[in-house]
Amino acid sequence: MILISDTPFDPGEHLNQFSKANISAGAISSFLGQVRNENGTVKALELQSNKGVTEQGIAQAETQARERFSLIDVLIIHRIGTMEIGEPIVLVLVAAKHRRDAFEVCDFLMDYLKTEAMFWKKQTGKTGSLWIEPRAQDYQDNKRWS
Amino acid sequence: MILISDTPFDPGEHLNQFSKANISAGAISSFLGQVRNENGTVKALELQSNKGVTEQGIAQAETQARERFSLIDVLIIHRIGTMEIGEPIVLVLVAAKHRRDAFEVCDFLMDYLKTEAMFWKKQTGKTGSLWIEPRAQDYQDNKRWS
Amino acid sequence: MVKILYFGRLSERVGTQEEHIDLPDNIRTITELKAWLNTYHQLDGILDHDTVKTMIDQSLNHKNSSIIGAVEIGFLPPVGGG
Amino acid sequence: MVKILYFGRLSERVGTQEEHIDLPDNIRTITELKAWLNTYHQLDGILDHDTVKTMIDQSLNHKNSSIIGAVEIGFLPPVGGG
Repeated sequence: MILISDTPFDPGEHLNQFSKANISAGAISSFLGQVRNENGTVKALELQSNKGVTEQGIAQAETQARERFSLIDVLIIHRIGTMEIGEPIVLVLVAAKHRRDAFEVCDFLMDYLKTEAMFWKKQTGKTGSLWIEPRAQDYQDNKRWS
Repeated sequence: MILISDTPFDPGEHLNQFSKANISAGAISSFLGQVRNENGTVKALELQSNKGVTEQGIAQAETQARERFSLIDVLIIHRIGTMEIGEPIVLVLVAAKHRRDAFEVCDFLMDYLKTEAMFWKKQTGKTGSLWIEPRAQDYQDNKRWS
Repeated sequence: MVKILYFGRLSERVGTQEEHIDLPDNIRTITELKAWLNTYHQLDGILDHDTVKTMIDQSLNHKNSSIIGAVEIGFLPPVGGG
Repeated sequence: MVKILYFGRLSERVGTQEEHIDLPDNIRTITELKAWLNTYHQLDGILDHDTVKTMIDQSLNHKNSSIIGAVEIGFLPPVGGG
């Protein structure tokens, strides 16, 4: 399932619901990305998406993950709008029978979200605003799967 | 931090506390292992540990992870005693600045926990009890780090 | 009347995320539209970068497609979430 | 009087996780202790497997160490948590 939310979400609550909903899964991996406190240099993060293509693209990545790995369930939650320090940006939850698949799918989906998902990210700090695009490392990570 | 607990714990609550305690971390990876429902073949799981060497060994693995990767914080919670279907067995939480370190440390610590940590695991099902030892795949996974 | 969407730094440069424009009849392709918007908004060619993708009626589009009949056209700089 | 701990399947085979034994004076090493326990509990050599490790006073021990003065000795089959 894919949720794009313009209000804050509770990662722990989602982890508990997801694990209870998947008791045939022995392994639940997760990744939580949150707005990092960089000693005051970052004050807020703003994310844009496009209702249609953003969800469509993530759904395609989920389909690829299901074809490629043995997995039971996936939940992807991604914030849009304005976020402050400490607020969750993204949560990926993966349920699988065994841990190797759970880890790899989480990693695979995060690489997609960082480099291909249709989000635009603006960071506001002491010295103004900056649109953040993927780092070279992100593109390199994403190439591991192709 | 390492917690060996003989009573159930709440994974979501720990994830939320841990992420709030580490707002300098942009990336929180986690792994949750729970007692899997195998269509009734497994009824309960019982884990033994040894107060001294079990915690000592996990602490050494955490130290290795800190030397090897760039990480901010780790929390490892492991159940002992008798657990029923759906109950959490193990939770590993890793906070790092970037996601690659967070993923790798979670993976590294789980390989340690599966093959070297001083736990003994008995599975009780329809056809009696069985002591579970690591699978060949677990030993192979663990070799990746040496 | 066509709806034009700008994302990320393009929205900041143009000054809006969304506008509705009555295009002249001779603007029939993405390339013609980019040239027209470039003059109209004084964009210094920022829509012409290879990294800027286009979307026509919610479908991603990497070539110089026709925009005849399109209801919505979007311009997308490099993306990244997470 | 020494405390002997058995873990995992060894505890099931011996019938206890912990026992306190007054060992004869001539039992001074891990190897001698294993042999003595093998007879005492009728263990069919299960303590002799390469995969069974020993622990003396909470320290893991892979060789045939002396047990003189030891307070606690543990026998550990292959482990696995998670």
